[in-house]
Amino acid sequence: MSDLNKNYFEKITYRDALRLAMHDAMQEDKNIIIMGEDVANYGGAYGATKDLLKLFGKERVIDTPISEPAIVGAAVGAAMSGLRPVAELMYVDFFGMSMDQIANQLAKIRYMFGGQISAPMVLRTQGGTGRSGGAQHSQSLESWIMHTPGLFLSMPAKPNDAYHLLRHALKIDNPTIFIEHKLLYNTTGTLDKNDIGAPFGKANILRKGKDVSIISYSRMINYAEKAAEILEKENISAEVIDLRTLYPLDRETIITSVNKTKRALVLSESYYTSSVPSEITSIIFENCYKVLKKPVIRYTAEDTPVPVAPNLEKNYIPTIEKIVEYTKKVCN
Amino acid sequence: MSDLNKNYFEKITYRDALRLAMHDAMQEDKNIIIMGEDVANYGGAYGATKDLLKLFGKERVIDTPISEPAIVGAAVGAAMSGLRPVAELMYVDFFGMSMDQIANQLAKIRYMFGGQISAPMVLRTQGGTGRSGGAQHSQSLESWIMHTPGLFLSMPAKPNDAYHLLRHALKIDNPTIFIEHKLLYNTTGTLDKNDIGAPFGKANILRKGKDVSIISYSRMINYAEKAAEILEKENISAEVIDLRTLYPLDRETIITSVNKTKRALVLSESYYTSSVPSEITSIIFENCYKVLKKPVIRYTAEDTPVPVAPNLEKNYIPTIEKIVEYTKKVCN
Amino acid sequence: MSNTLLPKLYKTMKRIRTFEERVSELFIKGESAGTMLHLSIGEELGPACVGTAMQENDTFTTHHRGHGIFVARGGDPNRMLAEIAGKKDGYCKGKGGSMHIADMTLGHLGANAIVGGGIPTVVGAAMSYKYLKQERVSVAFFGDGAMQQGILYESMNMASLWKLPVVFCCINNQYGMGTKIENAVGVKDFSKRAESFGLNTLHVNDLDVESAYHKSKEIIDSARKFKPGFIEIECYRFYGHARMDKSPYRDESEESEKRKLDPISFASNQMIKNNILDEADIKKIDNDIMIEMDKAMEFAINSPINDETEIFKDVYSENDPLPVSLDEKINKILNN
Amino acid sequence: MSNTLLPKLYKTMKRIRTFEERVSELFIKGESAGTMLHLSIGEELGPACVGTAMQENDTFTTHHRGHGIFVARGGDPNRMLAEIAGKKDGYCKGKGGSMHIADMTLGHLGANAIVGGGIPTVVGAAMSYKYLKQERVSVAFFGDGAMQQGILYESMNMASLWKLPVVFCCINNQYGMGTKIENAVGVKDFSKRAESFGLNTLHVNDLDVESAYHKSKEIIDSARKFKPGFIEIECYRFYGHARMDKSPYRDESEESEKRKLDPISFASNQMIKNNILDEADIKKIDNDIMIEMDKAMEFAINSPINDETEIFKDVYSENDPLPVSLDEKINKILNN
Ligand SMILES: Cc1ncc(C[n+]2csc(CCOP(=O)(O)OP(=O)(O)O)c2C)c(N)n1
Ligand SMILES: Cc1ncc(C[n+]2csc(CCOP(=O)(O)OP(=O)(O)O)c2C)c(N)n1
Ligand SMILES: [Mg+2]
Ligand SMILES: [Mg+2]
Repeated sequence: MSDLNKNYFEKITYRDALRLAMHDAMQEDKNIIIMGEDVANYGGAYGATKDLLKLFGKERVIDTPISEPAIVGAAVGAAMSGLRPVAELMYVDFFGMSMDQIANQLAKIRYMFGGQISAPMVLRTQGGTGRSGGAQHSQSLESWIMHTPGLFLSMPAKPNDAYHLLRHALKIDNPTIFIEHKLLYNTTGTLDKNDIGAPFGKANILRKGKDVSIISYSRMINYAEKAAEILEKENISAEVIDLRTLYPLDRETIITSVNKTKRALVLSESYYTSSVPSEITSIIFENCYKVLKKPVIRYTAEDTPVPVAPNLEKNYIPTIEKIVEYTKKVCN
Repeated sequence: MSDLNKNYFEKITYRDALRLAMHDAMQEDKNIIIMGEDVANYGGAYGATKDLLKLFGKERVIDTPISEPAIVGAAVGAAMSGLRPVAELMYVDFFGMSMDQIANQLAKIRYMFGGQISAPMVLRTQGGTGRSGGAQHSQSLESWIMHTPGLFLSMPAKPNDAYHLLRHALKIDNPTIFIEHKLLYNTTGTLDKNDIGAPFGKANILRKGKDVSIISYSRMINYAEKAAEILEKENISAEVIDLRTLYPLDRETIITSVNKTKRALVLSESYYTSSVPSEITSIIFENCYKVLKKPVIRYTAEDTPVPVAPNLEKNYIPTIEKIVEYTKKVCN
Repeated sequence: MSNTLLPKLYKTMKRIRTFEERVSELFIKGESAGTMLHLSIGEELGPACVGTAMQENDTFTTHHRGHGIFVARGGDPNRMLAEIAGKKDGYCKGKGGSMHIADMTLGHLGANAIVGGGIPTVVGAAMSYKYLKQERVSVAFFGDGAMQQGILYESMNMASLWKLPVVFCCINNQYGMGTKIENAVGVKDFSKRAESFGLNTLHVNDLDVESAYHKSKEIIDSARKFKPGFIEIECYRFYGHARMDKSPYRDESEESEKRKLDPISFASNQMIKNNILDEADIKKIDNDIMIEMDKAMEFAINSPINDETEIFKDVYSENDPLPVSLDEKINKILNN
Repeated sequence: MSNTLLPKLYKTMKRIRTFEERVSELFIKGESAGTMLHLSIGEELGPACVGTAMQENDTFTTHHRGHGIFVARGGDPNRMLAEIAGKKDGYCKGKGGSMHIADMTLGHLGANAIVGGGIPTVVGAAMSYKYLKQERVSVAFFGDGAMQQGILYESMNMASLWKLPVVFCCINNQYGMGTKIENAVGVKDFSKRAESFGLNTLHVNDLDVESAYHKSKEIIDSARKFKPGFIEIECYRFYGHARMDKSPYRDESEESEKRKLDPISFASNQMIKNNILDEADIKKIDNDIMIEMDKAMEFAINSPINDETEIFKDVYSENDPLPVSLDEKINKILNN
């Protein structure tokens, strides 16, 4: 990684921003360890922990067996005992086998034990389509987590947010689920370490607009921005809101924006039904129904498993063209 | 169980309706087997499989080790190979450890293999509060399932529906998740085997009304009915809709009702955020926003883990008094 | 025989049993929070020998049948019973109840209602101790049923691979709810499983608590030197699975036969036979324990219930706002 | 030597390797669906010996590195490559791809992208066969990495407890992605684990495919008589984990040393040495295979892509309506 000690990067990848965040946090706090499948030698399936083994040694960067339930469970135990683990699940799809440790243990420890203890750890993972990974390697399962009280949930789209939110997650006293996207790692942006940074629970208005609010998170934010550019040429001014964290959720920014624009689209790459967009759509209706000019549109992936064939996979999730099309209709 | 051969029961428990459904189905189809922890000798933790061992023998009613992931996984394999298993998870909370087999295997088998095969099985379990079971034995996790394409999802509240939906689930070619409620087993109702029965995807209007629609499922249906009685005395006519199945979901009945009443409450015992009520609330707003007189109210359990202390647990979920109170405000 | 630990071990076992009897009474009096109360009557030997062999800073997790282990590790009966009653003075403010009872200051990393759920916790705790260079061992207690939870083998492998100060302790009471062990496992020799993962093993299948203590201590001491271990204590669950269960699935003759294998009367006979204590001494001990537990009972019953705002506490850290109640949420929408 | 199976086994191994080389080419040509392609080059012995020892009606599941097993069990290279290309003529209409390739009519109960995910499937399949009195064995193939997935032990216990016609077959290629087996397990002797659950075991650690075939057959035949088994085949993953991985985490010297342990050249040398086939015979076989696989390649490349409506098919049964597309959902709301 170029220049570990720089404070400002004009152009850094999302991957490197995450690496840098772990690096800086580990230098500050020697109780931070990293554990997961292939995080050490291999540097992480998507390279987010590359070189950290060399820098921090195998006591702190630990390759684990392929035992997802026990990886999360051991991280929980370590978090209860003085360490601050960053555990990595290679694919978000592996929530399936580890939801007991995530939802029944990690999320509930503080509560069940009446506030005696917490498990301050970060569970990093990545999801989403784009690599023909198929039904078991391409999901977006944030809704399961958002439906689990006790967890913080972060899904940054931009390198600067990735850096600061991960840094922040490694300081707070709440267990945090940190979901990246496999197609974001190579995307680039600026990073300013001296920025105030993205706090949890504060959405980012990436683009001011007056005609419609496009609300999203993770990779779909980049689609939203591209759509907004196209829409601008057609004289539609879209406000693009990057939620960045889903718990805490910045309801205020959403509501304020929609009260202004009176129209909204909610974008996500997850399944449609009982999803994060269902929640956000409800919130908007509940709070803005008096001013809304059109129904809120939630545009997600199809309600089917993820197909492998590239032509199917591409059209399985929202496309920029369709975002533009629906937004225009909403603004009609 | 009294009189296995009767076709009409004036008063039967929810538990016995389920037992009878399994009994009748097993008599009709010798490829149906039951498997799960303590389903045979013990008759099921909540008694739903009592005596079936005696009637059908240990080849068909199988006690399993305490291995939830493999219980679901083995049932999936059996379902792909000629049997039609009814697998039982003792508590819905154990979805945590078995979501991989449920969501990544069972739900996706037909799709991943391009329609070559299906896994026609029923996964029975029970959830909900009311027994001071605490944070890990009292949840309502239907949202995780509803957010998983490929699964049918049934949550009947009444003995007649429990019977017919289970019978139906044991005939269709889709994997079905069947979630009961621990406090429903002792409740009673009629059972008419010659009834057309509840088909999947058809809600039941338990009570016609014109002022407000109360939409719910599982145990909260009984709360809704009691609230409706009280409201009637105060001249508010509530329509009570029992969804019975969450997939397929009877959107038509919901929409038609709310278009008529122009007011709606959605009740559930699950967490609030990113929940089944979030979905239903969105659907109502999307389809009825032009006629709605008040925002749709979703009334669920609190967004916290479930506490053990009985006084806390009781107020953690919706109460009849509050349902009445909120409905009155909605009708104001 | 002069420096025998038998009186101490006896006392621990007796305190466990007397405590559990009070739990049972609490239920009968209608003062318990629910009926999911899993008593360790008949199973006191394991908690006593392993609990005593652990050192002060050692830690542990327990399964749903964990009162006994907690008592053996110093749990305060007052706050324990108050927790089981769902009261404010309980260890977890009544929010965890019997199945989540714990005192972190005593190294109790939590009772767990998920069979096997607390097992990987000790792996992580041991990772901490090793990394932080603390000489501590972490012990996972669980039932024979948990031997069929995959997470146990994932945890054993990690402990073995990373040479962690961990002991896995199986309290094998022959049943998982109504299922006899023969109907749950293909092979009953659990030590062989643990050995195949590279653990030191100990199988206790008699009533001699002092000998079991010494053997357990060896396993724990080895674990402290980074050779993880496995202990299986065979015993018999004298009563039902939970407070309501009358065990209709097993023979009364089996029960009465097996209840004769009582580690407490065995220890008391041993003490008398070997002139360690006489009957009067023992009666005195028993009596003191009875008084202690009666007081705990009174404490629990008199403890106040929680204010409803307690529902919203302890979900997130103290620095975070409490989750908004449904009432507030709904009224806000309605008043919009 | 007259009724040796070596030519047959050789041919199977060679077909696997040649197939995998075509998968690799498919990728290079930009015709594969993605890059998550896990080749079994170097690992052909296991699929060949176990696949051949299975009977016609036997069934199996595979892991993500399952092309070889599928070829050994009769998979049609045309439809396999088309699937890997994500095309309409693929076994799963291109919706499953390399990691979910399967042909149910050949008893392939599915390749799985979840490490360990397909293991309990064979337990359930075997429950069916036993109940339905069909003389069939179901075999789960998986990697050494899956030996650390708890569900394997849950499955082994069930197979042992219920005496099921099941074989667990571990293709131990020494690596789980970039992690060497020494860094993943405390004890490398996997047979001991399986034995402790009551399974018959076989550990193959040489290149003699015919001898491995005979030993595997014994395990499978025992399983058919309700004594479940475990087979471990040690081998070496000649190339990267998936198509993009150049294995920077391991020494080139290790690789070149280990690639000498090639079951295919070993078998070809055996045949020549023992006068079973001469070089010309073998060349003929190889050539036929090349032609077969070239045709498969052509078939895959020429196979059409799917219509987009395919996204919505196969989610629920044919009797159910297709899921409504987002486009229809959204337009309906907008046109309301
Ligand atoms: C994962 C999980 N599965 C099932 C249960 C329900 N259950 C509670 S205790 C129990 C029996 C456990 O047996 P064992 O582990 O031997 O402990 P014991 O009760 O005999 O002390 C079962 C099945 C549970 N709590 N968690
Ligand atoms: C449950 C799960 N964890 C992790 C992965 C990511 N992954 C895919 S293959 C693999 C290595 C598997 O190693 P092994 O089982 O030995 O099979 P091999 O690739 O060596 O054939 C990993 C970690 C996965 N697909 N599923
Ligand atoms: Mg037991
Ligand atoms: Mg491997």
